[in-house]
Amino acid sequence: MGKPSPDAAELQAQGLECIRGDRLLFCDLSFDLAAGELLAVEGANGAGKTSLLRILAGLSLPSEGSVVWRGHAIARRRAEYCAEMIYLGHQGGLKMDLSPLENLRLWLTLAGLEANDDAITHALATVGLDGYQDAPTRILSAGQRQRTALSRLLLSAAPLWILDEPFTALDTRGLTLVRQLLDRHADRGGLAVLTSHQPIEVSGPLRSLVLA
Amino acid sequence: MGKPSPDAAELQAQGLECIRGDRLLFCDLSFDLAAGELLAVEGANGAGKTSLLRILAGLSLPSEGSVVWRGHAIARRRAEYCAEMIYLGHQGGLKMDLSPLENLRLWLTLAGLEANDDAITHALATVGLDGYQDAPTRILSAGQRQRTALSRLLLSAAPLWILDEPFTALDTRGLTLVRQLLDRHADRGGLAVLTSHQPIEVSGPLRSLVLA
Amino acid sequence: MDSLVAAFLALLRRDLMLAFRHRGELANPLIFFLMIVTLYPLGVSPDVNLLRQIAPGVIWIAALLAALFSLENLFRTDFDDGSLEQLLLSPQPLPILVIAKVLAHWLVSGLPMVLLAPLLGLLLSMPATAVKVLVASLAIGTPLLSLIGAVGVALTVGLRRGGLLLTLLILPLYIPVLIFATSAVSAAAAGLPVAGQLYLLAALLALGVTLAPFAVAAALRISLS
Amino acid sequence: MDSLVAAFLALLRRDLMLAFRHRGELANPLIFFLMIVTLYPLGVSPDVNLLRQIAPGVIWIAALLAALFSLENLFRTDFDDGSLEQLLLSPQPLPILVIAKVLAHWLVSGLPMVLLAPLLGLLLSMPATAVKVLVASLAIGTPLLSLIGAVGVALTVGLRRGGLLLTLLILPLYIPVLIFATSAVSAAAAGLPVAGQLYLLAALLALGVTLAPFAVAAALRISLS
Amino acid sequence: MWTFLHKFASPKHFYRIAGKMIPWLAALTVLFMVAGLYFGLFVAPPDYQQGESYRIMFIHVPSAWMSLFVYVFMAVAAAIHLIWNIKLADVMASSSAVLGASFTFLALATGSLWGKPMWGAWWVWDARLTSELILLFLYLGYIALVAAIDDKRAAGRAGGVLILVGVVNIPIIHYSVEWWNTLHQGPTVTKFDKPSIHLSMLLPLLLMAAAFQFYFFTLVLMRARTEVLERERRSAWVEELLG
Ligand code: HEM
Ligand SMILES: Nc1ncnc2c1ncn2[C@@H]1O[C@H](COP(=O)(O)OP(=O)(O)OP(=O)(O)O)[C@@H](O)[C@H]1O
Ligand SMILES: Nc1ncnc2c1ncn2[C@@H]1O[C@H](COP(=O)(O)OP(=O)(O)OP(=O)(O)O)[C@@H](O)[C@H]1O
Ligand SMILES: [Mg+2]
Ligand SMILES: [Mg+2]
Repeated sequence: MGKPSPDAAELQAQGLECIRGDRLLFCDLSFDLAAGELLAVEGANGAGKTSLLRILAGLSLPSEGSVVWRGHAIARRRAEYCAEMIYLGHQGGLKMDLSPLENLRLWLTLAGLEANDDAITHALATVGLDGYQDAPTRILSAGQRQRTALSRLLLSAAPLWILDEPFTALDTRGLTLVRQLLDRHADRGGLAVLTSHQPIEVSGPLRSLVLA
Repeated sequence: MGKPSPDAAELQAQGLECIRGDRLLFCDLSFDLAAGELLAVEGANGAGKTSLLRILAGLSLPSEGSVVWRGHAIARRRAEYCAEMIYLGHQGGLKMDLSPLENLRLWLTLAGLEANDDAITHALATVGLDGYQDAPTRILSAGQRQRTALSRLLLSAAPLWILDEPFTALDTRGLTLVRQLLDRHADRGGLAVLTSHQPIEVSGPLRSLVLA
Repeated sequence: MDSLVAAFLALLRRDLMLAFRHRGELANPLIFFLMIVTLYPLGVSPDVNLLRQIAPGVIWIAALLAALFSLENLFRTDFDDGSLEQLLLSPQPLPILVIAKVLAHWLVSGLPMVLLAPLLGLLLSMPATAVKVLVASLAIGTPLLSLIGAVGVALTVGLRRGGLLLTLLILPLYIPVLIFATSAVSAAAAGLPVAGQLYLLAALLALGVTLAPFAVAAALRISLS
Repeated sequence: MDSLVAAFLALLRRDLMLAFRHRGELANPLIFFLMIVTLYPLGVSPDVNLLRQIAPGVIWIAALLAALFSLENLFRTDFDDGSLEQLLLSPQPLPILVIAKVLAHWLVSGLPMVLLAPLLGLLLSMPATAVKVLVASLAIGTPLLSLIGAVGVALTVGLRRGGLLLTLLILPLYIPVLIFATSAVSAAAAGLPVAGQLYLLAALLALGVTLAPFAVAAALRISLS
Repeated sequence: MWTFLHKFASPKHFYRIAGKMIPWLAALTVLFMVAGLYFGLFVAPPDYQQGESYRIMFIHVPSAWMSLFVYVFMAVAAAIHLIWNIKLADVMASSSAVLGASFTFLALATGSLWGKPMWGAWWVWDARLTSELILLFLYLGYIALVAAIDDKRAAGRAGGVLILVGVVNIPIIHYSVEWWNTLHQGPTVTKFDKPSIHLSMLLPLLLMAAAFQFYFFTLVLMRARTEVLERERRSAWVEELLG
């Protein structure tokens, strides 16, 4: 892990500890992430990657330590943090009975952004869902659902992305697309924390954190 | 696709057609698979791989054509076919409130096999779930659940495997494990139809079927 | 044959185990009935005579609702986690497996009601003869509720938010059971013979046990395709 | 502020849309309610005097059970597909979003009952003055049922098979509502003043609207952690 | 005072201090119980209406009071836990639940024993009786919820929310007798301005009430101590303690 450089660091993990049941998954885990940096969380199945990402997103509480965003503990400034962060978990958070368009419209409004149908349709086309924007999500294939969830990344300007296995179920063109998205995000000074069991080939530097 | 060789072919798809909603996913799809052959079904997201596999497993009906196993249409001899086939879908079919051991025990009994606790524990250890056999499946990570589902392959002698994205959520050691399983299965004269967006590296020959 | 028996028992055992895994769950049906019955003195009137009069109907309606409430668990959870798929892929005859699941459902939701009925009858001050008939009618009627319910659930399991649709399908089928059963109990309270109604219920049950499993199996295959 | 209003409306709209997407769903709570009420003449007794006497209680208990039945949909589906997670990650204040969801639930499950009550009162031969009070009590009481129910669902949403547990948690909290409401209706039928009970209900509603959303928000965060 | 509280709230000190308090509390329980029983059974005169059967009051009333008190105690503890995130408060709340449920059950059982000679029935659907039954359900709901959640921390907080929401029922139970004219006794003791009960009956009643209080605190501390050990089993001091 890189040295702490508190001035530049936007996202800081400070002494995180996570206990699930009787098992200590990790303890005293600290890192800093500055603008433009991507962090790959690695580890075998069951190492605690998902648990860490949920803590970073503020969904669960660490048993010790805290997550700091731009100098403030996220528990204190939840609203501001949520406005600047996108979390994509194992589940897409899509309503099966609504169309991708309707799903994204709601998500944008909840995120405090303006829901512009043209922009959404465009984003869906970019991820390869041309013609599916009005179909119920239920009929989409596994990969198509994942693409719908990923199209959020195109629609928001949030500087922090937290992505749990974003490559699941994607075909090769889907993989390339997400890699490009990550590259562009880093170029613009965005931050990302992600996990993946497939190699993450991005053009910029990729830091990695290994959970044992 | 290989030439039809009806004598040796154990599994035959005869003029399958699948229509979902308004879309024709594939039509007039035929292939034969002989003992010891592995078939990779390829295609972009939404091409119809899952739909095909569910038809092969007898879970849904094709709009045209039929699936033939050892000379008999599977719809006619469901029980015999089910006894010789394992299907692993996107969902593992695991009860979250039961332990892996209990889950597998039930599955074996339902499959008409003898449920031997030692054998199950051994299989679970082989897929890397040592020590988890009595924990509720709910607490397992995504990869650990997938491993539990895959351990069925070790416990049954069914000659036909139908696997929908068996590599999902697995780490590199998990991948290797499944590849070895596939190799051994082919060596013993088993058949497998599988999908995957990751390269399937097996030592024997791998036929492939591309859905457009 | 042996392996069929083994599969039947294993499935039954699993469903019971799932129901009782959480330590508290075992007591829940008991408390559920007690609570529903408690609503009446509170909402309607604590008057003993009135309570005695409405008691059979109230207890039977509670049994009906309890069955309805717990039906969702019969196949819905299995559907969601894909284990229903695996059940359909078992080489064993599906109707038999269905019977195992329905039996488990009845043991968890119906049987406690049968066992608890005397206590509830007492709380609502029913006469002793009527209580006996009440227990008999519940013993014959509640398995029927589970069987009919299973058909409904099997038909709606593939649909999201099938809860209310399910009610719509099932309640009309429950009503004959309710009518025969409560009329038997009222007849007993009035000192009239009750064998007729109970035989009818038993005939319905025989019909249900033989036909419902096939209907459920067919409905499941359709729902999953 | 504007974006909060937009989020509130969007969430409300989505939940209503989901409820009405399946064409049949709109009519369902209504039919459920009607059916439960028809069970009584069948299961209890068709005697008009008796029915009139038990009518307020029966209608209210039906309202209560209908609320209980439909509650599962309030957060459970959102939990299963991960959209609850996304709701919690919205920068908007969670209690406000919770109000939108509860409002949608009430519009689908509670409001139809309020509108239907006069008809049911008629069916069970209630006097006209009592019907008016019944409607008023339902109008004040059913939102309360949705609010209280939301707390229970939020607490149990992370647990598999929460159905019976949910009942155990919620029914005790529903009982005060039931008591005040039915005593108001009975008082009206007896020609007594009812303002007291209705004010009390209204006070409970005010309390519920201000406090429950916070409790729900807290419970959701706990359930998902 | 504040520092003392903070010190007390740390599991380690709680374990030690509670260990010292328990024998004293147990002794007080026995003392008050013996005195209460003596005055109640031998000194207090028979009632001019009810004869001897009224003596069940010395169990019934204190346990009924305790059933309410324990709930309020749990609610306060839950509030402290949720607001200041003091874990010990949660330990207190969850250790009290079973005791509260037992007191409620005891009040119900003794009440219906008393009801048989008084009203001629074990059970009537009267407002106070019913609301006491509801209180039992509230306790059971809390216990079931906490048992159903695997993660102890989440279970404690979820239970806390439930307890706080349920507090609304407490005044309803207490005032139910005044709101509805029912069979059950109106407030006799708690009307302080003009107690409508004779001193010779009041004294044993108060003694028994005190005994029940001490009994509750003794048990709660004992349960809390085991609970603390269980929760802190990974910490250094527990490992040291258990060798
Ligand atoms: C199952 C039956 C009964 C239950 C559940 C029950 C419940 C209660 C409760 C909850 C209280 C505490 C009220 C408060 O402090 O707010 C109480 C107090 C009391 N009960 Fe009962 N009771 C029952 C039967 C009886 C009977 C049969 C009698 C005798 C006629 C009786 C006499 C009293 C008295 C004298 C008090 C003290 C009232 C006061 O000063 O606050 N109870 N009971
Ligand atoms: N309640 C619990 N009790 C005990 N262990 C638990 C509990 N919950 C989770 N775990 C364990 O915590 C570990 C971490 O799970 P997590 O989902 O974070 O892993 P992961 O790194 O994301 O794995 P994967 O690559 O498979 O997705 C797993 O080994 C799991 O078994
Ligand atoms: N009811 C329906 N109406 C219209 N189209 C449907 C319906 N059901 C499925 N489809 C479409 O059928 C296609 C095939 O889906 P399937 O799940 O078989 O794809 P897949 O090849 O497994 O994709 P993936 O790689 O993403 O898993 C998808 O494009 C989906 O949108
Ligand atoms: Mg994971
Ligand atoms: Mg697929």
